[in-house]
Amino acid sequence: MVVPARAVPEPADSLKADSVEIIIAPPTSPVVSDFKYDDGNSLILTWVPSIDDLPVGGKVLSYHIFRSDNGGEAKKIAELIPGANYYKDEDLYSDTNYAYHVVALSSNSRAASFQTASIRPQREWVNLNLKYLFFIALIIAASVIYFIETAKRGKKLFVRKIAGLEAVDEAIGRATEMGRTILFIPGIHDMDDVQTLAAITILGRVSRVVADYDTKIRMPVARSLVMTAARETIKASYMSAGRPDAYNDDMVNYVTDEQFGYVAAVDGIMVREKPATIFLLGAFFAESLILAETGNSVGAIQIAGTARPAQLPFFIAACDFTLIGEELFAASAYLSGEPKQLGSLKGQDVGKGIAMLAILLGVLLSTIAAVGDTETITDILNFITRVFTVTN
Amino acid sequence: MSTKAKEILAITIIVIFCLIFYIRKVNGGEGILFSSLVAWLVIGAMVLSLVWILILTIRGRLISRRVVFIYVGIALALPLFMPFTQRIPISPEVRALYNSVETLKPGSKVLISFDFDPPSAPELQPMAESFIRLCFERDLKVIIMGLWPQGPQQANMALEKVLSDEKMKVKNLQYGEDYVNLGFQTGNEFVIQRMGSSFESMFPTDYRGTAYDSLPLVRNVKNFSNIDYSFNLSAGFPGSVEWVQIAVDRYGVQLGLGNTAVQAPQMYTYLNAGQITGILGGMNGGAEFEFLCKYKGKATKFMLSQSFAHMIVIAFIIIGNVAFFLGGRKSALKKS
Amino acid sequence: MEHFALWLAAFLTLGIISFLYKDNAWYKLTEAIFVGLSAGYWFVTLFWDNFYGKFWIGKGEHAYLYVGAFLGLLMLLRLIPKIGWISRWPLSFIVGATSGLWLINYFSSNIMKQVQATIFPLFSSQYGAGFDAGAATVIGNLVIFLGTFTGLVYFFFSKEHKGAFGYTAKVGIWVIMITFGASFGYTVMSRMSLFIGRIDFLLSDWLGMIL
Amino acid sequence: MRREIPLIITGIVGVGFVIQYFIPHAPFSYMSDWFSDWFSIVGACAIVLGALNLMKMSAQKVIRKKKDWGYALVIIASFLLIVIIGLSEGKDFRVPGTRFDWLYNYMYIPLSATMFAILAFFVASASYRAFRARNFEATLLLVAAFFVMLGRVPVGDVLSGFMPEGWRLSDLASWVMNYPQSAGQRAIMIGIGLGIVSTSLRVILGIERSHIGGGK
Repeated sequence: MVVPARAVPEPADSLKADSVEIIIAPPTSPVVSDFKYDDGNSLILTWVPSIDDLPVGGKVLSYHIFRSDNGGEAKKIAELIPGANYYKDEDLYSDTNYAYHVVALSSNSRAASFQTASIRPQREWVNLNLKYLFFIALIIAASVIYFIETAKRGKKLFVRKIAGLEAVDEAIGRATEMGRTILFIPGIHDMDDVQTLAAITILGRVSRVVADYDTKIRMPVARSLVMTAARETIKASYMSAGRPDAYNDDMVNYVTDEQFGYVAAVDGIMVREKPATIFLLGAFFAESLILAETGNSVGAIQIAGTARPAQLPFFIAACDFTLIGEELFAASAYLSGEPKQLGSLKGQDVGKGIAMLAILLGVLLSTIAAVGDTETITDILNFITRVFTVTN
Repeated sequence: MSTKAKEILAITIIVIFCLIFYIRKVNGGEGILFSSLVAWLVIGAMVLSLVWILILTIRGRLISRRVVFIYVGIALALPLFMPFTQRIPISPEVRALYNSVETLKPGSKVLISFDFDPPSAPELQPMAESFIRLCFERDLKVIIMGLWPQGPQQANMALEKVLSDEKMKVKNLQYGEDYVNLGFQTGNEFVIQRMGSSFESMFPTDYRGTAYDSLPLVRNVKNFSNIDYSFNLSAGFPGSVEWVQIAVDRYGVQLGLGNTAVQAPQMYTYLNAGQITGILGGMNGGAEFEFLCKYKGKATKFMLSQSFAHMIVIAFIIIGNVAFFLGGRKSALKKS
Repeated sequence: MEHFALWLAAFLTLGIISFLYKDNAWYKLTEAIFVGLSAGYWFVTLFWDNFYGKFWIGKGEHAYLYVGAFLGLLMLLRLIPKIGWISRWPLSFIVGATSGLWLINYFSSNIMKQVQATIFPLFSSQYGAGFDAGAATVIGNLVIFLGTFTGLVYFFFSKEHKGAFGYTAKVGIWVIMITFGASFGYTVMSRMSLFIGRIDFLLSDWLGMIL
Repeated sequence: MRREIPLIITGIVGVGFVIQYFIPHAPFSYMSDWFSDWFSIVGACAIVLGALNLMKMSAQKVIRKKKDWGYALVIIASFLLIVIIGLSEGKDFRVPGTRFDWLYNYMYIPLSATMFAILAFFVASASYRAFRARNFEATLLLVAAFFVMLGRVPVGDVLSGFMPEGWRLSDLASWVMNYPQSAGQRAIMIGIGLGIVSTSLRVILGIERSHIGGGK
């Protein structure tokens, strides 16, 4: 909702004592209605502009909106530019009655509309503007669940190879052979980022292999909550590998929340301990290349992945394998090899299919509409556009 | 001589060098500027040594990272001593931003949000300075805020710099009437959202602790509808994306962006969609804007270093590729 | 004090730069100072801004803040090994809330909005000059449409990249590579300017060598 | 029970936060604001765990006189220094002129700005080593980077000055940024969106449970 509300630099409140009064017609038919699908805190006011409000040579300089609360005195609440014909009033209370009138101003006179009926903003329980979004989300979620269920019942699902993930076992094996550590960096964001969550779930798979091979894993982190979650994860992996005694809390340690302080420390660890394998998975920012280059200079195999498009080129340049965007989120499902996890990847493909179909149809139809202008096609096109338009 | 001895020697030389220059500065020594002959000689030497490296590489000797580092250091530092200036072509998105500020009537209220911290200051501070200067020159009122804790501090530094100018002193600009710094508020994008209904609820006082009501400039500013233009200097989250999604999309604010060069590419989508009036991207954008404002600030000064650094990076990419094609693909693929 | 401050800042700046040469005692010292200082900085900031500023000041007015404090308290139970497992509760709360919020927010901003933005006519009637000219715009529009489409094909997991599908996916990865190249090219600039800022500090603020 | 309760919490809370998106009515309309506040408070409590861990690890090094224990001592000292100053200065610890502000300006800023700035060097060395036309994909990456890099600095337009206005390197760079770059970004963004939906769904459904010490 874009409301053309902009302050007029010179409010015409103080009427200038010009010799000739410029008479203008008042705005007409003001109607106030509830603004739909909110928590009862806004109303929308519409009116027909004054007939003297013309794009060229109009006499109306501005509109003032007046509001009366519960029948009290009307107070000015906004000034709008000429041509305005609606106003959204926000921050209202659902237990108060509001009535409005609109005043048009010329350089030295004013003309007021009638007062609207008095109404209360309504509180709605469901935002029907989001119905299409809800349905599409439902289809994708349902297909994810459907494929998970199918997989649970034992149907084989094909998932193509993802190069970076095929290399995980090999990379861990290499560290084991060389007797060096594996460094796992989960990005610098906290647990309120799904990328960190994805990194932790991958850590679950990696640490399981690590526990089996009896390799050393080292995980400096930048957030205390990530430290807690990572410890739980690694501990569980060691338990399920049947070696709880080999687990040690010091595998994960907190360094500092500060982005570059963390980088300084991790760089130090890299050059001093020379890990054989480095995982850089999660939310990365400017530090991505500092870490990846330092890791590269100590000769480690590096597997990186992030959903930050700006950092991906650096990982591609400096790491051996890079998981691009969606692949990062697919990784834990893929590595687990569990059918039900793989099922969720199939669900994602359904989502992609919907997106591709919509794009294909949309572009085709809008091109035809732009060239030929057929009404039916325009109607279908408008429908597709409306389905994918998100209004809050 | 052992490596250790060499290192100690090098450090000693550096310390002595620094001490000499520091004492010189304290005693009022002026800065150094090369004559154009010296500058050209330096450039020539750099080019020659690059050619030599190219020859070495073709012969199969890949240079180490440290050599690359040294070149970058030189390419960034030496141009600051050189007396050259370069012609700056103005990109449309920068001109659009300039025009949108220029068409504002005197007395219009401009909201500037400082959403960055010192590490990004080299890119964004020059933009901040020239933008504030432009506002004051055109008699616009400036309201400053920050979504990053260090933002308002950066704003104060920029204000101090702009106001110390003779031209500005004549205008006798008053805090609270011509400009105001509302300070920082936690809450990221929620701050913008809540500002949509009331500025005062988010900034009950300015950064000095003066109550919102007693600041003449903002006393009548209730929410975004009282703002004529806003400018966002951003280095990440929270920043431009949030301003566009909330202030522009929901409240119809007119917005211009000043971004780090890393962030700028993502903002072009918004520019194409007409959601923002223009972008200053990176130091380059800053220099272009300074040119339009007819003011030679730090962005213009740093641009030469910038261009040199680019050339060095490109030179090394070329050297790397030449080595790759001529020096046998397999050996070049091995990690240097 | 002014002299000391400048020299201290310069000492720390050069200490970090020395890492480019190799790991050394100077860097190790600066690194240790940095780690301790920044961890402390965040400790103080989080205490005053979040705990004091958000909770302590606001708790009278907003009772819901107690939920946060309660979750935080459960988190701290980790310090007592016997009942440390309770800290999984606040953790699962955070993970649940994050998943829920991100699921729906990204669905709307990354999927719906991007699809909607890609629905446009290939031919446009607004022509500019040069690369903005009609042909370039039409080609550009085609590139956006085909690039987005093939890029999505690349991410398909259910099908092996073979045959016609494989070729389409190949075009997809080409577009993605161009994207990375372009962002890289754009980024190089920004990264260079960062160091210019430090040189400006060393040579101008500290040593006064630059005009 | 130790395993089930966290799963139930995750599931219920997750579903709740999905639903709130569709309900404009209070209290659902406040839920995301609330979570942001709760998370800040939990974060403030949790950093105690992190700080204690950092102190413990450093102290162990010092006591056991491990290699480089002197630096561990520096970590402890600098941590305590800034914490004591910061806490004693009260809630206005950041105001200019305080001792905390001094530490921030003359130690914290140089350190973090320089660490950030050495990225310039790594960009160069990565370019030298990694941007080689090994295959067609790598060549595309290289070529796109090359044009945008040149097109974004004045030198680029000097080099292509012989071309008519509108066809110079800077225009080409803008074209690449506006079209192929946007296309790739969009595909990646849609993919990421789907990845997040599916990962979140797995977490909410309790299929993915490693973050709470899951396993089977």
